[in-house]
Amino acid sequence: MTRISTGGLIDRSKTLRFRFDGTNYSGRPGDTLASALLANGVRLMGRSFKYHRPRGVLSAGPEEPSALVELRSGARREPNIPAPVVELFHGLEASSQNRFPSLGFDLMAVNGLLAPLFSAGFYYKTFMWPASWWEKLYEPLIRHAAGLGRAATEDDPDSYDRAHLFCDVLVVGSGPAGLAAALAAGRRGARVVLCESGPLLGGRLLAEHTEIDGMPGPAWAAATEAALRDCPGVTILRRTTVAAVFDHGSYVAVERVADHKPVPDSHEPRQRVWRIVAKRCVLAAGAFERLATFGDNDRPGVMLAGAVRTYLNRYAVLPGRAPVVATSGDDGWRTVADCVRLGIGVAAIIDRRSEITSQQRQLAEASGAQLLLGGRIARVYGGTGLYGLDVEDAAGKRQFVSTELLAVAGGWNPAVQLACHLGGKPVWSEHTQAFVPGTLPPGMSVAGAARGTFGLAAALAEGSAAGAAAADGTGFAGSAPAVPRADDAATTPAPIWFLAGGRGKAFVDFQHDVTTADIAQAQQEGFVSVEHMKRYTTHGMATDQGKTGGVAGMAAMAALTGRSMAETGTTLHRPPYTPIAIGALAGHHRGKDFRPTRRTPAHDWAAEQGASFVETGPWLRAEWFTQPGERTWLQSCTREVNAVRGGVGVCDVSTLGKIEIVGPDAGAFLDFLYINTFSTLPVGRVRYGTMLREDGFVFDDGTTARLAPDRWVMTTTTANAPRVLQHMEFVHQVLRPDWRVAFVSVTDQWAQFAVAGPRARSVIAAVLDAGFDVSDAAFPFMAAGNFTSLGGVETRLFRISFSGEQAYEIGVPSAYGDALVRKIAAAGAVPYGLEALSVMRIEKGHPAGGELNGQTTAMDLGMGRMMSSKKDFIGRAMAQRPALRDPQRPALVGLKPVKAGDRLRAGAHLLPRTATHRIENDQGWISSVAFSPSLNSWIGLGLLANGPARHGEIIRTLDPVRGGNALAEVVSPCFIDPDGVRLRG
Amino acid sequence: MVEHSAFAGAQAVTATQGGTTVRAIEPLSVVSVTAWRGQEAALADAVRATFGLDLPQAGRWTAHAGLTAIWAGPGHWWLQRGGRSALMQELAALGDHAGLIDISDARAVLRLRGPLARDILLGLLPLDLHPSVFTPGQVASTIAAHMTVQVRQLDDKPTFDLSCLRSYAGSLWRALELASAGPPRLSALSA
Amino acid sequence: MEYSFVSLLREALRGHTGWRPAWRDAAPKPAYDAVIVGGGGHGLATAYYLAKEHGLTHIAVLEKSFIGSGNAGRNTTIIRSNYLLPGNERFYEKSMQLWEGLEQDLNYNAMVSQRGVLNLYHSDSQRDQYARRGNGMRLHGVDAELLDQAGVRKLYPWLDFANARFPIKGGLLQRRGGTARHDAVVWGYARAADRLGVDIIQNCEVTGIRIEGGAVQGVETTRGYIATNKAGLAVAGNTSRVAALAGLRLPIESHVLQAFVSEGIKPMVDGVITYGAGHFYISQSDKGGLVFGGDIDGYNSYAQRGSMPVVEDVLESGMALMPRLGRLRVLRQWGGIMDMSMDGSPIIDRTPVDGLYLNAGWCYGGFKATPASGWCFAHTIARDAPHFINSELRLDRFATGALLDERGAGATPNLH
Amino acid sequence: MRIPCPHCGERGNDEFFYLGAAGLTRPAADAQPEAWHDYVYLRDNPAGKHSELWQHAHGCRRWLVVTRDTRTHAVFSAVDATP
Ligand SMILES: Cc1cc2nc3c(=O)[nH]c(=O)nc-3n(C[C@H](O)[C@H](O)[C@H](O)COP(=O)(O)OP(=O)(O)OC[C@H]3O[C@@H](n4cnc5c(N)ncnc54)[C@H](O)[C@@H]3O)c2cc1C
Ligand SMILES: NC(=O)c1ccc[n+]([C@@H]2O[C@H](COP(=O)([O-])OP(=O)(O)OC[C@H]3O[C@@H](n4cnc5c(N)ncnc54)[C@H](O)[C@@H]3O)[C@@H](O)[C@H]2O)c1
Ligand SMILES: Cc1cc2nc3c(=O)[nH]c(=O)nc-3n(C[C@H](O)[C@H](O)[C@H](O)COP(=O)(O)O)c2cc1C
Ligand SMILES: [Zn+2]
Repeated sequence: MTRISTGGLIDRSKTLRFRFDGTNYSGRPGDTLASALLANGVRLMGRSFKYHRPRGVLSAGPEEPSALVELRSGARREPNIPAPVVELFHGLEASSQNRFPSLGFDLMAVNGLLAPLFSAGFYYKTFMWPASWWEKLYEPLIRHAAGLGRAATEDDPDSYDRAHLFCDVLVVGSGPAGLAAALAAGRRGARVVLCESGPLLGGRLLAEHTEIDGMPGPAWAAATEAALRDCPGVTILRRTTVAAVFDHGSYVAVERVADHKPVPDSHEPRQRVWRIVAKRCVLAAGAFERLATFGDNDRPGVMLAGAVRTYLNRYAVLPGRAPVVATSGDDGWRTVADCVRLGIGVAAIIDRRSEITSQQRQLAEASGAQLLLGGRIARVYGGTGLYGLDVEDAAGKRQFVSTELLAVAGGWNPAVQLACHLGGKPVWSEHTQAFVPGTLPPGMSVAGAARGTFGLAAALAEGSAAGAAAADGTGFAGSAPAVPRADDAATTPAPIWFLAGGRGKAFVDFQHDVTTADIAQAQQEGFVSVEHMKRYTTHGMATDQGKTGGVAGMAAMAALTGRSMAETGTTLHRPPYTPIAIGALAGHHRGKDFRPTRRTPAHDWAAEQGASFVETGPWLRAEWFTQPGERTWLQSCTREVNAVRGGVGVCDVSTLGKIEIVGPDAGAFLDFLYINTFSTLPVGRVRYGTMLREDGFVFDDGTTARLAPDRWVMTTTTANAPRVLQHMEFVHQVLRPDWRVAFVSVTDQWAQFAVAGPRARSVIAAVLDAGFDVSDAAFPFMAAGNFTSLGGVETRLFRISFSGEQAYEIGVPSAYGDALVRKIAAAGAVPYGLEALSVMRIEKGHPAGGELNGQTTAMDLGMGRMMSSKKDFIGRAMAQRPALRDPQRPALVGLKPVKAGDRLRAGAHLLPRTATHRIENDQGWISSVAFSPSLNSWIGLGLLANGPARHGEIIRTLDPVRGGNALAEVVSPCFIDPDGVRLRG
Repeated sequence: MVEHSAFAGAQAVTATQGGTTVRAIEPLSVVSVTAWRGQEAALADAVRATFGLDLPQAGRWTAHAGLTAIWAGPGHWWLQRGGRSALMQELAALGDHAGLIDISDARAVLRLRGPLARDILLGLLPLDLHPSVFTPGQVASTIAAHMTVQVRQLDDKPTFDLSCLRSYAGSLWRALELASAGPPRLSALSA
Repeated sequence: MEYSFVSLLREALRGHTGWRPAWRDAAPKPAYDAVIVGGGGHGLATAYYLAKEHGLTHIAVLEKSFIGSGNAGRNTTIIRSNYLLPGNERFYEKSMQLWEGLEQDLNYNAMVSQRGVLNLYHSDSQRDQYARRGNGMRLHGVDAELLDQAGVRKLYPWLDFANARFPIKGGLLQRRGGTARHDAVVWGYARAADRLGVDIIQNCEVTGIRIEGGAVQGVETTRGYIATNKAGLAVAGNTSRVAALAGLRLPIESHVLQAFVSEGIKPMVDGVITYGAGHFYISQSDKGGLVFGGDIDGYNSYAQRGSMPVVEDVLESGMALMPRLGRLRVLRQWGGIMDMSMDGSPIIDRTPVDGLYLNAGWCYGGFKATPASGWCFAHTIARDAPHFINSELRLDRFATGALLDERGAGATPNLH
Repeated sequence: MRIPCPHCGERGNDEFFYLGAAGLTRPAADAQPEAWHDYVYLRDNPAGKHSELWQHAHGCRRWLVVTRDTRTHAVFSAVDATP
């Protein structure tokens, strides 16, 4: 637990100060939080999930299951962050989690005493009596105890970026295999993206004492990086983890742009998600050393032997005095060698084999260690920090060894995760004693340790070959790449180390506290499939997803069932490779930027008039225009309705869908789309139409005008505009491709305004350029035509009315919309909004959103007679189904409260007046309501069983969710001017 | 002024880092031209004969004497001129072979120009705009920030025209603002 | 062995050596009175209720993989009975009532947790639709509350009320709604069915359905032929494939639905919340992970994995609703194959083949249905006729037009 | 997923809108109700090769027939839906 005086990839010229659990420490640039803590003598870093066992750091990478901290504070607090991946920065703050009151003294550790009760699946078997206690008592307790860290309780203040990259070859990982692959592909001219999780390129080269092409590993990595930078097609992304593989060469990578800083620079995103599309991918993600299973294998001070080398070589930290190295193969001897080279005395070496090489014997001698061949760890001492071991030699002779560090080399698991995201199962390799990638995603190849190739020279060769082949596959051929030279003795593969016996719990999942006993119990209870075992014990389900302990659990199950590892198999690997911040995946799309906003050409004008805007789909629409003295929306709305009905008003209807249709077959096309006939409509006229879906229900409605023999303009509802266009494209391209008809959306082309009220004509006349005749005779109800306004600007005029008043819709190209609406208002029209529009359409009984809900038929809406029997049209056949023609179906009616002043509510249900309030008596519902100033009453439209035959009946409107219960009279849905005198006036 | 910008509220021209600029291109005259089935060749001939312009192939645009033709789909082009002009009348004769619809005001266009243009677009468009793949003369329509966005490369500076439905103009502006907010993503590609 | 604190204590004291398999790993017999195809929640519940309520004990559940390997083992565990249409509402409420006594009935803690399901609304028209739904629930005697913005704020003050693109205006709350532990439901039903003599046969895929004279004779499986005169299909996402073995084409498409779980954290989200202006819903599991999801991917698939756009869509929606989620991390993401019916509602019915019964069309909402689905399907199989409770979940409704289209989306599964 | 639009090139599936099975023939106006039921509601829904309609909604707006394996998502072909 000291900083080694020389070496390491840290900058000794600078000091970084940081805090852990309130104590000040210092470290060096190049350190991680874990290495800095170790260098400061801190071994206890966290508590486990269930038993609150004291935990230190096991690994030196993202596979870390134990040393999880809450990083930063306040709005930037991040729970469960593995200390070995946190780059140290000045002012870093971190604290341990899941402990009370403190890390050293955790009262919750009492759970450890109750451990026998907390066996696998204990909660499924109990907490059932009395039933009501589950939510009141048991579950709150369980919930409180569960979880590890705490989420921030404020909104995330940082921003996240999302960006796209395309390449020929994506290389995942920058160890020797990845560097060689990138270089081989880059030198051939391919576009290469190299992603490396860490801040430095080199992978294990940064952690091991190696030599390539005569250079120390880190120097070779730096030289290769420089060479890659000389290849014009190569992009290097550091601090970037490839997190997920999707279909067809789509990858997701997360770049930690600013996580190594206290806070991001101004405008800098904290992280960036890259969506990478790659023709080929070389997976060179390396391998994870696996934990060995023995009693108390989780004590702070027990570490992976490879991680110990990382701390020694990369961070110049000795994680504990007088190390003991335990190994199941040759690999642990590297740790011994590093200790010897650095002058660190080794207390003992345990090799599970009885035979070792002569070099290893020499090493053992040089290290000064006791050598125990065929030995095992019998007992681990130290709760919050290891202080000694009982070791046993092959003969069973046991002795105590004083040590602070147990470095365990139990073999490596290739990082196969990304190879499995498309469902490929890893396969057991007897040769490597590990699961290696099986069926690969199309376009992917694997090199180096990720493929189970653990030798350095072999990794380099494999990487070069894979990079060259990937480049070849994307059209960049070349001669065989020069393979860098490295001498490393081939190491024998190490089997999974399952040390039976010993005292204490043997963990196979550190974070979730799953032990071999839990696995055994799962097996006893029939949860023998690894997927069942995982789900029952939660093995491999923590943030590390079993990177170090997964295979150990499988091995335990294999041993219990007598099945081979191949038969036992592994559980499925799923994205992400390591956890990804939710904010990063969301990118900029949060808050107001969640979705884009559509504004009409009259938006600014409306805002000036005091509009209150409402979101309707992507649009913002003016709901009403508050005038001085108005305190409620109803006041504004009522004034606006009165202004229209008593004078003239203007409403922005630009959001309605507009589709311009041209061509000789346009009439036939419209006949096919609508239930009624359009081909017979004369030029200069407009007609209301209804469309069905092919299943016979109403899809949309609106008016369509014929502006010239072969030119039409259709309007749709705002909500359905995109879907109607899509439907028309389907009908044309798939069903009627021979028809000569062309159409595009002109919703955005035209700013359109409804001008309504008894004085509408005079306003229109004032707005149009001089010389046009818009008298009723020249331009009657349902006329349409081309005019000009604003001094020669092309203008479309339609005499249509949603409000029931004399009314027009007038449209100009959008750039002129602002000018036009100002002119209309100047001519005396009072602005009215969506609410007033809605009041007036309800007064007229026109169906809209509440009625066009996809569940109603044309007959339901009183439009049954519009359905032409003379032609085929979309939806005709299916509309004939018996249930759609049932006269008992709810159909459109008007509703008026019996008691003046009673308020109707949309969503209330309709029941016979005296019926009990039960669903059997439910006969319909209210679909829209409004306060009608003209009738001085709330009114509603509703759908009532057999409604049209029940005008005059008093029914009950029931709204229990708002406490409403009123009587209403069933009336015609048209409340005002049923003969249409006004609109024709 | 009678005409109103689609980008009302946003600055018309703004400089981003590294001498890269964005500005609105308006007004424009644009007509959507859709050939009747089987009339694509006749339409192309008519365009060539009348305007000396070759209708572009898929994914490309062409221009001649101030008239630009942008591919918008098979048998479908947008013919475009800068400024307001009576383009519908000018093209009327094409009506024998195609359906013509005026969309001059239906779209909003931003021109992004300068050394960081590609780097900024990495943050917006799911398209490969690498110079070996996307070059002046090309056009593509895609989804960006939940909008349909068409991108057209004009030259090697590089200059790109981005267009969206006019009602989305403010959101396209905002999306570009966000895409260019931070430091460059990759210096290599933007060079 | 009866599960209880006492039995747990006893086992704890003797080192957990006395546990027995939760269910027998049965081998197929040559013939059964009834065979249920599909060892998900629905199939196992069906077998349980056939045995418990109808006295049929010579029953097998055939599962091609391990039980719970399908959607039962991969769903986001929401249970609720807040449906609009009476044909659905009475069915889902039956399910809710069975959930409420499930643990005691099964002697297995399925962790049914009635933490409340809140559906947010963001516009007046959405509010009115929810009111219509809530009122219908109340007419059924089911709890429903319509909250205004202040009411939502009281429950979840930290949702984005300040800066939202689509402001929250209120919500429809069903307090009896909540979650249940997905795997425990499967295992609980399996164990309870097993205790009534049901054979649960894993790694046994049905590969053929033998029909003679229009009536079922038995099923071919990867573990041999099994004779039976009653076969019930409860194979969720695989419905079309298995039904095709009997020559049936169905109004069903198979689509992927993805789900996500975050790292475990201390309690943060108390109940279930669904966002009404985007595709997102969330709850927190007893283990501490935030479990969330969104819309289906929207194309036919049997691949049990999704594609990127929906991942982004879900997480954007999550951030729009809960900006404090930003620094929490997604731990795992997966997919399941949904049997999307053409009107978005399920089918529990006989089929044109005598002795062949269908339980399908669960879309993304069949977990909550598990108890009632099993209960009604058992009735339909045992009596050869639907119960009143599933009487509208008919197969012929697409022909007659008596659809149960809650959303009014029409015959387009990806819009339901 | 990436879908190779025959007009625009390969694009992410978020540019496309999915409708469902391709190759269904709309019955004649006077066809029997069974034919309509079949057309509107019944689907093969195969696990394997599936021809399906996608619209390149954010691109060329053409309806395409894409043939894809529903188990692996491998795309075999994508052609314009207009014959
Ligand atoms: C991500 C996701 C989230 C969801 N969230 C919710 C939610 O919050 N609330 C909710 O109510 N619902 C939810 N659902 C839906 C719910 O999970 C399903 O509707 C429900 O589980 C389906 O019924 P089941 O449990 O019987 O299906 P499954 O568990 O899928 O059972 C079907 C079984 O049949 C087996 N099988 C298939 N073919 C054969 C064969 N030929 N032979 C033998 N066996 C076969 C399968 O292996 C499978 O085990 C969600 C689904 C998913 C995927
Ligand atoms: N002796 C042994 O048993 C043994 C075992 C394993 C490894 N090794 C040694 O390790 C080296 C193997 O080389 P290698 O290149 O295959 O692996 P490596 O471990 O050197 O490099 C893998 C690199 O990939 C990065 N990475 C992993 N997943 C990533 C992701 N999803 N996104 C971005 N980056 C990711 C890692 O950060 C790491 O830098 C050799 O030197 C070999 O000798 C030896
Ligand atoms: C409610 C719920 C909670 C889950 N919580 C976790 C979890 O905490 N950790 C984890 O690794 N997986 C979790 N999962 C996901 C499962 O590991 C698994 O991915 C899922 O059940 C689908 O199975 P598959 O990935 O094997 O196909 C959870 C799943 C569900 C349904
Ligand atoms: Zn296209």
